[in-house]
Amino acid sequence: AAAPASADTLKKIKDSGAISLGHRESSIPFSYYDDKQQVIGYSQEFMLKAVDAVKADLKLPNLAVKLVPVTSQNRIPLIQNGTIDIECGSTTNNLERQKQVSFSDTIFIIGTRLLTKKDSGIRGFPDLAGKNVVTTAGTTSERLLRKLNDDKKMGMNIISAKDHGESFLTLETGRAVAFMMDDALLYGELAKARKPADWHVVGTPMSREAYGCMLPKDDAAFKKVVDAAIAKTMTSGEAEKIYARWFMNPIPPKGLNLNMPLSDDMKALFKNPNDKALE
Amino acid sequence: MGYDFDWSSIPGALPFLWEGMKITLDITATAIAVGIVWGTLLAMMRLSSLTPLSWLAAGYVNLFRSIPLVMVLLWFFLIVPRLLESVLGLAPGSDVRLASAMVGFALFESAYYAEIIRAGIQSVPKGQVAAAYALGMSYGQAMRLVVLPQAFRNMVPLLLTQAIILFQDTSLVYVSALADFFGAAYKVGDRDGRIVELLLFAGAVYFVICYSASLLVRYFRKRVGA
Amino acid sequence: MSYAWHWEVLLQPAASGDTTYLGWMLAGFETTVALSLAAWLMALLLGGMVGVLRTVPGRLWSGLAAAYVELFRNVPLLVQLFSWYFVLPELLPPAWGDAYKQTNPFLQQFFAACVCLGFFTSARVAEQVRSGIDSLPRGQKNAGLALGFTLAQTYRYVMLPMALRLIVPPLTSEFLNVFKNSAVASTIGLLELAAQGRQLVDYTAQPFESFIAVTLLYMLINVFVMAGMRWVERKTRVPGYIGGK
Amino acid sequence: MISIRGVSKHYGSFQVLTDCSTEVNKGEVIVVCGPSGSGKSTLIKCVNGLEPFQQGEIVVNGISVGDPKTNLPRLRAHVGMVFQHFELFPHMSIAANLTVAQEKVLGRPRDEALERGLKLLDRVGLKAHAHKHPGELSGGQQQRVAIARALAMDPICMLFDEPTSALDPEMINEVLDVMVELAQEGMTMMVVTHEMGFARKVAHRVVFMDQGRIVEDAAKEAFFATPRSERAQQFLAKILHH
Amino acid sequence: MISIRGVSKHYGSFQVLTDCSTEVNKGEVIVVCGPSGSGKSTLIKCVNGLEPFQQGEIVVNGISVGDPKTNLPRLRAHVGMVFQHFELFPHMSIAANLTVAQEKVLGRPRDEALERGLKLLDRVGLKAHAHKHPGELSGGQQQRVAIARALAMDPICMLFDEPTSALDPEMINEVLDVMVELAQEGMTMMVVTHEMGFARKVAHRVVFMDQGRIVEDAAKEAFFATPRSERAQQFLAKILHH
Ligand SMILES: Nc1ncnc2c1ncn2[C@@H]1O[C@H](COP(=O)(O)OP(=O)(O)OP(=O)(O)O)[C@@H](O)[C@H]1O
Ligand SMILES: Nc1ncnc2c1ncn2[C@@H]1O[C@H](COP(=O)(O)OP(=O)(O)OP(=O)(O)O)[C@@H](O)[C@H]1O
Ligand SMILES: [Mg+2]
Ligand SMILES: [Mg+2]
Repeated sequence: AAAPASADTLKKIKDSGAISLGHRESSIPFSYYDDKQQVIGYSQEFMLKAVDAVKADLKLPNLAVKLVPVTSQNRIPLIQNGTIDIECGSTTNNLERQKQVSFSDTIFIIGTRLLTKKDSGIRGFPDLAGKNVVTTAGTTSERLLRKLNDDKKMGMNIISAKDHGESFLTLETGRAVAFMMDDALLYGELAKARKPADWHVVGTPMSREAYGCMLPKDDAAFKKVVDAAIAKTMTSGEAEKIYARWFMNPIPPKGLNLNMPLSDDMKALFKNPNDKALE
Repeated sequence: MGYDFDWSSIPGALPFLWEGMKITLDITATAIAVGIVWGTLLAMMRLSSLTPLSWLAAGYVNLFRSIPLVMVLLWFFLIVPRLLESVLGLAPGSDVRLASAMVGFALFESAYYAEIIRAGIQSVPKGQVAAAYALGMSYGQAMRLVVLPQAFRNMVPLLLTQAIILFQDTSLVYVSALADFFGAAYKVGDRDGRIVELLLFAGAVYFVICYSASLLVRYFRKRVGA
Repeated sequence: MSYAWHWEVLLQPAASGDTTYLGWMLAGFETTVALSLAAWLMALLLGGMVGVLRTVPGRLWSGLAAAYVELFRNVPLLVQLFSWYFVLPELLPPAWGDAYKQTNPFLQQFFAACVCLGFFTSARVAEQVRSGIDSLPRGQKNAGLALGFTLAQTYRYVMLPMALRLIVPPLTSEFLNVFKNSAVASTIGLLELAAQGRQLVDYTAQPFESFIAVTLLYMLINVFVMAGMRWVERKTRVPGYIGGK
Repeated sequence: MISIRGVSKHYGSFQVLTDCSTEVNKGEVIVVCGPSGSGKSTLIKCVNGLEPFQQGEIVVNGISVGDPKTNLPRLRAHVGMVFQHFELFPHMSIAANLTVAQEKVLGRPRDEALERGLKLLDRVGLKAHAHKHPGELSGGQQQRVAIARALAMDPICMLFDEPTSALDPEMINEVLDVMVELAQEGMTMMVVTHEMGFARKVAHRVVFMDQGRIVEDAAKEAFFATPRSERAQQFLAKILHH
Repeated sequence: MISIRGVSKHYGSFQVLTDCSTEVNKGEVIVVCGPSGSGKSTLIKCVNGLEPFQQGEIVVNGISVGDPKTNLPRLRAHVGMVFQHFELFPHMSIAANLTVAQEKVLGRPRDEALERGLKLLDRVGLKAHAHKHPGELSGGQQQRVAIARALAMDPICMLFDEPTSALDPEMINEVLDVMVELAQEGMTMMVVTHEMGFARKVAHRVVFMDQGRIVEDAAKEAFFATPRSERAQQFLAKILHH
C-alpha cells in the first residue's frame, strides 16, 4: 500500500507492541461500561474481532490492548492525532467525516425514528409540527431534524441536549413530546426509563445510517485487516448471535431487554458486508 | 406531576464514584502543589525589577486568565500532546488524559496563584524588607526568612478559597472523558437513566466537602486576623 | 501533524438556517454576551444586597446572608444549572410546571442559565462587597453616624461609594468569570459560544479551526471587559486617594 | 448639657467602662486624658450613642442616649464629633463633605448648605481648597475640614477624640489653634487629648481615666498643680518629662 | 565615621535630595529634623544603601556606599537601624527576632547569638518577654526590642528614623531613655526626630533639612539659641508653641 508513513498504523502497533482502542462510555448497547467498569457492547465485540485479526496479521498473540474512552466531541481528533488506532462505538459513516478519517465495513444500520409517550398521539414525523422536539447535539439526527424543520416549515422547537441521557430526561420531564434519534439508541433509552411500558418507538425511519469503525485516514493496509475481520464475522453467521445477545436478550448492568428485532437492512448487511455511507 | 426519585443506583456505584473522587483529588492536589511553586516563581518574576522577566510573567498570567478553563483543558488535551509527541518523540497514543488534565490545571492555576501570591508579597509592609536589609540580609535571605513566611500566612485563606474553586472546577475534565467524581456520577446516572438523582447526590457531596473546607478558611482567617 | 487546515469552512453556508458557520458562531457569541450581561446585572444587584446584609449589625440578617453565600458558593456550577433546569420545574405545582415547560425551549434554557449564573456569581460578588466594606476604616461608619445619618444613609452615602470603588479590580475578574462560566450553559442545550464551537466541530469536522476561533472570541470579550472596567476605574478614581494597587 | 451617670460597659467579659460619671455644662471645655486603652474613646463614643452601654445613663441636652426610643440620628446631627483619623469621606470633594449631611440630614437646600459650608471652610482657613478631594490635603488641613464639617451642622456641643495624635508635629498647632478659638467663643467641648498645652490654655476641667474608671475629675488648676491619684501623677510625669 | 558629600537623589523628575553634605564623627550624636517630606528619611536610608542615590558620595567607616563593588549586606550588618514602625518580624518570637540575623548574617552559633540577644533584651528591660511575639508587646516595648536587635549585631554606628513618632505619648519616654543611655555611652548616632527635648539633652549637632536640602548644620547650642535660616525659625516656632 502507498499509505503515507504517518498513517502506517500496523507498523506503529508492531513497534509499540500495543493497540489503542477508542470506546464510548454509555452508548448502550454498542459500547459502554458495565457495573464492573468493563467495556462491553455490540460494537466492542466487533472491535475485539478486529484486534484478533491484527494480532494474527502481525503474529503478535500477546499484543497489549489499551482502552481509551472517547466522547462524540473528541473521537475524531483522537483518531487523527494517533491517540487511538480504531474506534468502534456508534459513529455514523458519512462523507464529511471521510474527509478526516476512514471507516471500516459497516457494523450496524440504524434508522432515525421517534421515542414518544404511548398516549401522546404522535405516530410519525408529520405529527411534530409546532411541537417541542428533542434530539442530541452533534448527531446526524439533529441535522436531519433541522433540515426537515427548515424545508417543510414545520415550526418545531428543536432542543439539542448534550447527550442521549439528557435528551431522554428532557422527554421524560415533559419538556419535549418526542425524542428523535437512531432507533437502536432509542430502544436503549426506553429500556432505562422508570416506566418502560409508557413509551414506544414510532415513525417510519427518516433516514438510514451506517455505523462503522473509525480508522486513521488513508491507511489501506490496516483497513484491509479490519474489514476482513468484520466481513468474516458477518458472513460466518456469528454476527447474528452477537446481535441477539445485545438486542434480544437482557443486557448488563440492569438486565434490560431492548427487544429490537433484526431489521431487513441488517439482514442484507450481514449477507453482503460493505463500507458504504448511506446518504 | 412531581418527580419520581429513585436513588437505587447510588449504593452499587459507590466504588466507581470513589475512583472518580480519587482522580478529582489527584488533579486538585497536583494543581495546588505545582500552582504554589510555579505561582511563587511567577509572582517573584512579576515583581522583579528586570522588565523582560516581569513582562513574561504578566503575559503568562493574563493569557491564562483570559481563556475559559474548558478551552485550556481542550487545548492541553488535544493539541499540546501532539506537539510534544513530535518534539519529544513520545510514543503516540499513550493515554495522556490524566497527565494532560493535571498539566492543564496546574498551569492554569499557577496563573491564579501567582496573582494571589503577588498580592501577598505586596501586603508585607515595605519596612519589613528594609529592616531585613538593614540587618545585613541578602535579597534571598530577606525573601526566605522575612517576606515569604508573612506573605504565605496572609495568603492562606485566599489560597484555600482558590483551591475550593479548583476542586469544583475539576468537573470540567469531562471534556477529555476523564471520569473524575462529577463525570463518574454523571456516567452512572446516564447509564441507569437516573441523571437527576446522581447529580443531586454529587452536589450534596461537593457541598459537604467545600463547606468544610470553607470553615477551615474561616478558621485561618481568624488566626491571621488576630 | 497530519492535519488539513480549512479555515474557509467558516464561510461556507451552515447546515441549517440562512447563514454561514461563522454566522452560527456569531449567534453563539451574541447569546454568550446577552446571557452574561443579564446574569451579571442580577449578580450585582443580589450580591450587593447580600454583601451589605452580611455587614449589618444583628445576627439574623447576617446569618441568613452567610447561609446564602455558602450555599451558592459550595456547589459546582454544573450541578446548580441542572437543578435550575431539570429539578426546579418538577417542584412547582404540576399545572404551572407543565405550562412552563411548554414555553419556548430557548427561553427556558436562557432563563435557567441566567438565574443560575446570577445566583452563583452573586454569592461571589457578595463576598467582595463584604470585604470591601470591611476594609474601609471603621471610623468611616462612625463618622457618618455621628453626622446624623441613619444606618441606611451611612451605607448609601459613605460606605458603599467607597467600598464599591475599592472592589472594582476583584469585580473585574468576577465579571470575566461570568463570561467564562457561561460556557456551562451549553450542557443544558443553550447554543452559546462554546456550544456553537462544539457544534461546528460536529458539522465541519474541523476541530482546531473552531477551537481557535472560539478561544479568540473569548479573548476578545476579555479585552473589552478589561478596557471597560479600566474605564470605570478611571472614571471613579478618587483624586489624591492612594488605594491598594 | 452632657450628663454621664454611672455608665458601665463591657465587651463580653471584658469591662471597658466601670461606673463613670461626670457633667459637662453649657460653654464648658472638658479635657479627658489617661493611658492608652483606658476607655477614653469608648466613653466619648457613648455620649452620642456610637457605642451602646449596658448600665447607667447619659443625657445630652435633655435627651437620654441609652433610651431605645430615642431617635439617635436626630440627636447625633446636633452633636459634632471629630475623630483621630479625620474620617473625611474620600470620594467626595471638600465642599461635598461639608454639605452632604446638611442636605440629607437637616434637609437644607443645596445653596444654603454650600454657603454655610464655605463660610466655615473660610473660618478654618481653607476656602481655596473647596473643590479638592481629601486625599489632596495634608493631615492638618483634613482635620480642620473635619472640624468645619461638624460645625456646619450647628452643633450644640462638640466631641473630639484625639484630634491631633495622627498629625505630624508641625501640623498639630494649626488644628489646636482652631480648637482654642472655638473654646474661646464658648462652644461646649469634650476633648480626648494628650496635648497638655491645650488643656492648660482652655480647659475648665480635666477628667483622668484609668482602666475604664474616672479616677480624677478636677478643675484644670487643681489637676496640674496637685493630681490626687498616684496613677495620674505617674501619667503626667511620663508625658511631660523630656 | 559617616561622611556625606554632595549627595543628590531624584525619583524620576522629582528631586528628593539636593547636594547634601555633612559629617558624623565617631562618638557623635547628630539629630536631623525638618518638615514632613523634606527628605530626612531618604537621607538616612542612603547612609546604609537602602536607597540608591545618583550623585555624590557617602563613606561609612571608610567604605563607599554608592560604589557598585561594595558588599552592601556586609556593610549594613554593622550599621544598626531603627525604624519609625519598629519593623520587628511579626512571625518570629522576640528571641528569634534578636538572633536570626546574628545567625544567618554573622554566622554566629545559636547559643552565642541567643546569649547576646538576651543580654541586650535585659538591658532594655524586657528580658521576661523573650518568648512572646511582637504583637503581644506595646509599641514602646517593641521599639526597645528593635533597638536591642540592632545592637545585637555589634554596630559601629546607629541610625534612627523617627523612632518615637508612632508611639503613644506615655511610651515615648521609655524609648528615649534607652537612646539617651546609648548616647551617653558614646555610640555614634544619627537620629531623625522631632523630640527637641532629646536633642537638647544629648545631641552634639543638629541638622535641619527643608525641601531636600540641608539648610542648617550647627552645634546644638547655636541651633536652639539662634537658628540662622528663617525656615528653621518657623519650624521651631511651630513645634515648640503650645
Ligand atoms: N470592639 C471591641 N471589642 C473588644 N474590646 C474592645 C473593643 N473596642 C475597644 N476595646 C477595648 O476596650 C478598651 C478601651 O478602648 P478605648 O479605645 O476606649 O481606649 P482609649 O482610652 O481610647 O485608648 P487609646 O488612647 O489607645 O485610643 C481597650 O482595652 C480596647 O482593647
Ligand atoms: N518611592 C518614592 N517615589 C517617589 N517619591 C518618593 C518616594 N519616597 C519618597 N518620596 C518623596 O520624597 C520626599 C522625601 O521623602 P522622605 O520620606 O525622605 O521625607 P521625610 O523628611 O522623612 O518626611 P516625614 O517626616 O513625612 O517622614 C517626599 O516628598 C516623598 O513624597
Ligand atoms: Mg482612643
Ligand atoms: Mg520620614
